[in-house]
Amino acid sequence: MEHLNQTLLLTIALAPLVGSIIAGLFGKKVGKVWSHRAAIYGVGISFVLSVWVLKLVIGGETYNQQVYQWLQAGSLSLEVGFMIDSLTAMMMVVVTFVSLMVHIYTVGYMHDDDGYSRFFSYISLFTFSMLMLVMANNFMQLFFGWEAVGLVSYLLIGFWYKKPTAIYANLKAFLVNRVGDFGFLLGIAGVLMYAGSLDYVEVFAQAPTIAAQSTELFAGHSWSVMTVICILLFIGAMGKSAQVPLHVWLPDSMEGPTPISALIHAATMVTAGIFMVTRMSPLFEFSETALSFVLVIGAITALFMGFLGLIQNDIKRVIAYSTLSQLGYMTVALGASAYAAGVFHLMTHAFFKALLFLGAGSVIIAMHHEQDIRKMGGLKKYMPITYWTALIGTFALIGFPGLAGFFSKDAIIEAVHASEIAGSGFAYFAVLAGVFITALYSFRLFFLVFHGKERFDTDSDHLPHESPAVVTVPLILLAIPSVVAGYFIAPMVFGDFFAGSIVVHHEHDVLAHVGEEFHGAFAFVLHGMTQLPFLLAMSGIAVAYFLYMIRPDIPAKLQHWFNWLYRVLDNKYGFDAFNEKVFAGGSRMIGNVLWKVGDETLIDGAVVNGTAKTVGAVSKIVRKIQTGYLYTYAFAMIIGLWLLLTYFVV
Amino acid sequence: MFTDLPLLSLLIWLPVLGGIAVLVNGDNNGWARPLSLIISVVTLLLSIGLYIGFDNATYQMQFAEQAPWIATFDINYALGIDGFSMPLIILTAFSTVIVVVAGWEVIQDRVSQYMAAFLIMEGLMIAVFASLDAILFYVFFEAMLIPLFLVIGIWGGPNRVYATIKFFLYTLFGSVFLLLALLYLHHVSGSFSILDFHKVSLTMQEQIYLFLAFLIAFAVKVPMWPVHTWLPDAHVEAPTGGSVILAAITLKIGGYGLIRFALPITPDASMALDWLVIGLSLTAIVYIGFVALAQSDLKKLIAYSSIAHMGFVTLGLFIVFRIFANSATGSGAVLAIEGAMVQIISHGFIAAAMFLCVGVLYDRMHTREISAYGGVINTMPIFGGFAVFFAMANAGLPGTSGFVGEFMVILAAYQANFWYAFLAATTLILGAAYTLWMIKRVMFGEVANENVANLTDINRREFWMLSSLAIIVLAIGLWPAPLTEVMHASVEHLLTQVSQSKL
Amino acid sequence: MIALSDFLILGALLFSLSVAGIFINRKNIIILLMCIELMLLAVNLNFIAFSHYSGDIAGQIFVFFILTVAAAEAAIGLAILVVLFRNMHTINVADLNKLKG
Amino acid sequence: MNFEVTNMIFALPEMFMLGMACAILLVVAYLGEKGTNIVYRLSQLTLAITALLIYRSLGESGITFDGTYIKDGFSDVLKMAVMLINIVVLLYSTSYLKSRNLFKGEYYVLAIFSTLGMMIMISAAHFLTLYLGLELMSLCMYAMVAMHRDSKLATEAAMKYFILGAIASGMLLYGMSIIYGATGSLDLATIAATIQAGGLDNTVLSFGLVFLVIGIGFKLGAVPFHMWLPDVYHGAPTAVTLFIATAPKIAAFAMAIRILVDGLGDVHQYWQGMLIMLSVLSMIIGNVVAIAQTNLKRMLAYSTISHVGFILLGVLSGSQEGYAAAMFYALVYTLMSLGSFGMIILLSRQGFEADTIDDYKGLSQRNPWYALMMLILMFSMAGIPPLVGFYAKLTVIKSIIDINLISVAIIAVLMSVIGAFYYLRIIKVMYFDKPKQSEPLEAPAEMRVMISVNALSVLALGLFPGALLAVCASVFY
Repeated sequence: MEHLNQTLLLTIALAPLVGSIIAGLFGKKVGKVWSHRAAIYGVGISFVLSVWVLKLVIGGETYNQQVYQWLQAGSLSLEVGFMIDSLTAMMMVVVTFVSLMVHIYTVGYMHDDDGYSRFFSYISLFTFSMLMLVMANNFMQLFFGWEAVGLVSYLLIGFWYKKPTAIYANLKAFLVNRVGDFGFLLGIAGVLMYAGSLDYVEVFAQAPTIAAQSTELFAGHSWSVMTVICILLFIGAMGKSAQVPLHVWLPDSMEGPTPISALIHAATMVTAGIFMVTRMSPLFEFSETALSFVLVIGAITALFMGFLGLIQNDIKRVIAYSTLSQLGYMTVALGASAYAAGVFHLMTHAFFKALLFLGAGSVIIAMHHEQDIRKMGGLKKYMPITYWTALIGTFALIGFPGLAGFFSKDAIIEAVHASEIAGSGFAYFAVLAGVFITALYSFRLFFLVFHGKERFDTDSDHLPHESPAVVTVPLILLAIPSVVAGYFIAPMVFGDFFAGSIVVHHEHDVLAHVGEEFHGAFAFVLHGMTQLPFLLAMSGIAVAYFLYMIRPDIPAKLQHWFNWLYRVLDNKYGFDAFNEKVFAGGSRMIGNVLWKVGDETLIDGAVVNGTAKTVGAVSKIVRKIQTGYLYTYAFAMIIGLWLLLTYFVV
Repeated sequence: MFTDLPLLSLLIWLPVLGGIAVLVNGDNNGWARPLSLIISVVTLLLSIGLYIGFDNATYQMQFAEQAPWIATFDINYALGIDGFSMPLIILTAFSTVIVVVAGWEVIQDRVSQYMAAFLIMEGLMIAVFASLDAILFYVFFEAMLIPLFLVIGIWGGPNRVYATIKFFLYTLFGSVFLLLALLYLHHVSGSFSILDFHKVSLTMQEQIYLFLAFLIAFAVKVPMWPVHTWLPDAHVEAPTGGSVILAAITLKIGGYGLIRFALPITPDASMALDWLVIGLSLTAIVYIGFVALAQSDLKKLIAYSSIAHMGFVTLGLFIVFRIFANSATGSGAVLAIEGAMVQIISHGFIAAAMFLCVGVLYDRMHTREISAYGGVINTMPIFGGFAVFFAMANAGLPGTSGFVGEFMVILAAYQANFWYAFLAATTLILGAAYTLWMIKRVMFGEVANENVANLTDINRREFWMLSSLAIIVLAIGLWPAPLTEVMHASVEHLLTQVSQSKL
Repeated sequence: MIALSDFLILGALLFSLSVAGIFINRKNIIILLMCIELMLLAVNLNFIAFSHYSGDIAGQIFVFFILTVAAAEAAIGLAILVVLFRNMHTINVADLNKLKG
Repeated sequence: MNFEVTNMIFALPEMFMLGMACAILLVVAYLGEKGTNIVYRLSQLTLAITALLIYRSLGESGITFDGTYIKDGFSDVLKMAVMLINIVVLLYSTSYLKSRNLFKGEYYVLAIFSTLGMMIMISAAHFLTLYLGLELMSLCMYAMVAMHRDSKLATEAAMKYFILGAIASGMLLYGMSIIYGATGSLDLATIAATIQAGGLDNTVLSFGLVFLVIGIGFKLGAVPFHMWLPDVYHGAPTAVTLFIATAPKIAAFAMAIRILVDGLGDVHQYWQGMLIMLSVLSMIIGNVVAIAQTNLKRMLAYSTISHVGFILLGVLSGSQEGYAAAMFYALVYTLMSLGSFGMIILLSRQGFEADTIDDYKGLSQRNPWYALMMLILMFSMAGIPPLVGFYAKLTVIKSIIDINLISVAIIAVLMSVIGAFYYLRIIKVMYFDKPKQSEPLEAPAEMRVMISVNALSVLALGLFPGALLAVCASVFY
């Protein structure tokens, strides 16, 4: 019998919304405690139900129905509806789980913030939006959730609206995302034009016919429609999932409170792009051009954002850049048609990256909101739980065999290795190098924070101490999947778990190719031990240990020797400066010119007031004819007489 | 039940006579405000009657009334509404209530005249939307200018004289061409009924001239680039209520006019010259978007954003021809027209809300300079919430009505031409940029100065005013279907009209 | 035998003479009044000539009326002139320029 | 020749008025200054009774006095209008005259005689009657302008008016003589018949026509025969300006119709061109120059010129509908200018003419009601609906669009936009500026009431123009 039904799904989606409304609109009345209870219960409910949904889906059930018709225009019907399949279910569980953890964690992290209930309202709202996004069964609703999570991210980055940096960052984040949405919306428009519908199923059904057509955006250059659409859609993904060059907003987004860095800017929202592309695999599969585009963009992000992680000193920014680079990995996977691997990495990453961020948050609490890792060190003995969980997270991140990250990342690397589409060579190099870099900056961070001697005043009466249970429990709960999640690789990547939702054409099916050597998780681990990535990761750790534990003086020297390189990295390749100057400054300049010259000088000055002035002047002149002298008047009459006689006497 | 009493006449004359009553009653006793409120609310309730009694199935004019008015030229007092005019009438009635409430405490000088002006204006505007006789339409179309002229001129800002005269002559200049066009149409059709105009067949040359006349008349009202420059001045000088009506209704009459006259009467010319309108609309969206970015005056900024948003209306109306050319299925065209209509309605609410927000600030600080503000949300959290919400709506965020129209038009525009959609979609970036940058500078940050520090949050009146708008904006955003359903039949009819040549 | 045209030409001449006189003369208002009389005479001449040659008496009757009216007109004109002189102590046309523009 | 009493009845109103005029003259002669009130009442009575007589005889029509005199619907309506307007004119002017010790019997005598002249013009079916009526009207008006003996401006205005007027009537006569020569008749009906019969020398006809058009143009005040108008309006005492600016326009319009339509209707194609020139020039010059004016009376003078341009539009269309439109316009125009000049009188007082635009600053604060009345009048003059001025413009423009003179129509509407500017300026000073003085209005009650009635009728006619339009239409078709 059918267990998946509308009520169930609506409950999942709306429970957080209810919590959000209670906490947000009535936060003052119900008070702090009830605000966070409302929010947590809301998310809790949807987590539990999501797990059940996942179970049902594994049991083979799927669901795809409309909730209500949003709009109808002619034959076109835009609806709000849910589509539940393995991909959705997986995302739902990840989202609600991480979100729940973050909710609980927040109780501790934000407990003495004025905006306590507001914060809960926001994150619950976010959960709702994210669920709407992943559960959508059509592009319209997808875009809905897409923008909604953007909104919440905007609100949360600017949560401390007094901080100039924060409100700068949230504006930046929103605008950069809007650039992505710009492409995304055009992509959707394209889909509608060529598929005549926005419903996933109908659109995917028409994919072959769409792929058959071609269009001329520029006269004379005929492009495959599918390529255009997919690239446009992917631009949207670039915005949300912070791919170069639209990545600039993510590091700044760290201005927001740490819990949301964990939830939104690491675990869930930023992966929306990955999810979307995976969801669109039936379309992307038809366009190799688009795929290589994805692949290359992902590779660039994976490698170059990693570099930036090396020189950051803000604990959160380091993790932020690692997030960027990891997102790059996922994107690479998508480009290589290894969607399953990408999504798998998405899931594992969600766990360990949330874990790392929350750990970082725990550290930040302990350091009294000091975020500079140069002022930390030796925290191991002060906060053991945080230490161990962080260690797990870090190992997972660098892909230490046996931990979640290893499986997912290794699958990706193998897949890229196997891929043959344009750019896969570069991508392979990028992801390999990325492994080393990741290990290096991760352990640099780890050592600087937890090991070595304390670089803060130890004789002050309030030494750092372990965080309360509300903080540490989520850490532990997140640590568990960071370890075990990887063992789902068998069904999720090489199995047919995603068979219903991901389409891979045979000629790109790299995972199948990789899967041939896959003989169970343990074999995979052992095999991994002997592989290049493992060695790279280890050497990364070693280098980090050498540089930051044994010879802490060398990094300074290096920085001195490679000053130019350091500056390039420190300026983040100059993206920010460029955007600030060219786009922000440029458009303001254009605006001023159009306004002052176009509107005020030309249209108003010359035409509008010009006409008025002219008429006035003419009038001043013409009235002179009325000289006041009788003979002029008489003369005027004579002129009139003469005119009439000459013109009209036939 | 509603069809048997002359609802439209009631909607027109109740506010007008009520306004006169308020005027006569004067300021001495305290009745001016409550009386006006009662009248406007009753009118609103009556207008709801239109929605209830409205038959979605037909494009025919409903609630029709007909009475001879000027027998000599057989000009009739002919009223009737279809899917296009009905929502606009309700919008008008609603906005007037808001305006009355908005002026409650703010207006202290010549209250009765102020309220009367708006009530009379309400009647006239409803009449514009309800008229089915060309001359009747024109009479109300013009008469509307008088109260608006006075409102801006009397209760306006320092530079109001320039603004009012500019506004009046600008619009008059536009509308005289409309008059010529109408008279010419009578010359060829022998009737002043707009519906007969729809039927009369015209040569291409005639159509071109008529179309241009219509375009001048309504482009000024919309306003389209480059005849938009009266709007920022008018808005900046107008009192809050004036801005609200100006943005919420007056501009809409331009779009409505194009729907009612230009498209059905001169379809071939519209098709031949659609490039012109599309070009101007896209210019409005992009050019004005940039201009708005450069504004330092709150009202000017919102005024410019209004122009940009109205660009979507004209764009949506005139891309239908290209869509027909590209795809056989008309659903794109329907999307375009209905998108334009939704944009008209939604902008009515959002722009009104934005101007009310500015009004709220202006009443407290008496400046519209963005630089004079900063960190307002610290002292006015509730207001800040509303402001951010409406800003998001203005930036076209899904879930708000601002999204729906733009979304539909952009989707449709792609079917006309990729680059139309491309340029139109820039509003996602530009719109967000100028709106949110403004919000950032005004709302967020540390408290800028002691004036801001002394701000008091909105009172109950303002709260209900804004929240009612917020609810509507949200409702339309989450479920626009009820709004679009009423226009399906009319849109289909319009599309059949524009798709068959009159040559 | 004098042709009708001769009279007409004479009338036209007189008429143009008077017109010329009106706007060439910049001195004395009296002259203006005389010019007007002259103009009326030209008209009368026309009427008489026409009525004579068409054998229709009405024209000549009209002339009587014109003469009487002319007299009344002259009377009013002179009266105004007197008032004018009383106010301005001049009857110079060039001085009548307070009202202009 | 047979001379029946019956058809003298047609001229009963005129005869009654003539008798009363003589009676009033005697009263003035015997009672002098102290009899002025009686004179005033008598003149009002005369006008009223005449109006009544006209009303009684409505519908009857015929020709009398050997075809020199016609009574038809056209004449009845216009005469009726003249009577009513002049009743109001006398009412307005009295308060003005009283406050400036110009309150003398002469004014009323002249007014009545002038009115008689107008009636004769309106009913003229013959060049002779037309000429006599014209002169009777004009001579009285010359005298009225000069009535304020001590005012330099007034006398200057009178002199200019007289000289130019004389020239104009001279030209008119010259034209009549030519037409007489061409058609061999002075009787309009006969002239029409002869022309219809054809075989006439068009050159001669059009030559004469030119002079007639000049005569008409002068009386109406069409460019370039308008020069007298601003100076006279400006110089004359406001009471007299009021008189000159209203009823005589109706008479002049009647003259135009009588000559051009009744007499020379068949050579319509000749005079149409001339009128187009006159009307376009009038609309342009009138509206443009009015903008630069600071004196309200002068500004209204120029606005009159522009309105004349519009009236001519109706006439030149050469269609029944056009004539009706022109007639409607003429009536509406007189109503509006009646109100406007009345307003000037209302606001003026001893030693304060209230004739510069600045005098209206902040009127809405000083006296909201009269500001509103002025607003109605100004918007109506500007042709903004729902005021009657709009329908006047609407109908004339419609009539020329129906004869496909689109270009002229475009000029007309553009000019009306320019025109709107200076009317708006009045409203602007009344409503948006701060008041300069705060003296209370010192006009008598009946005056205040009448002004309100006057302005409100402009509004009422705007809301329901049907009846008046129907009347105008009925006299032509």
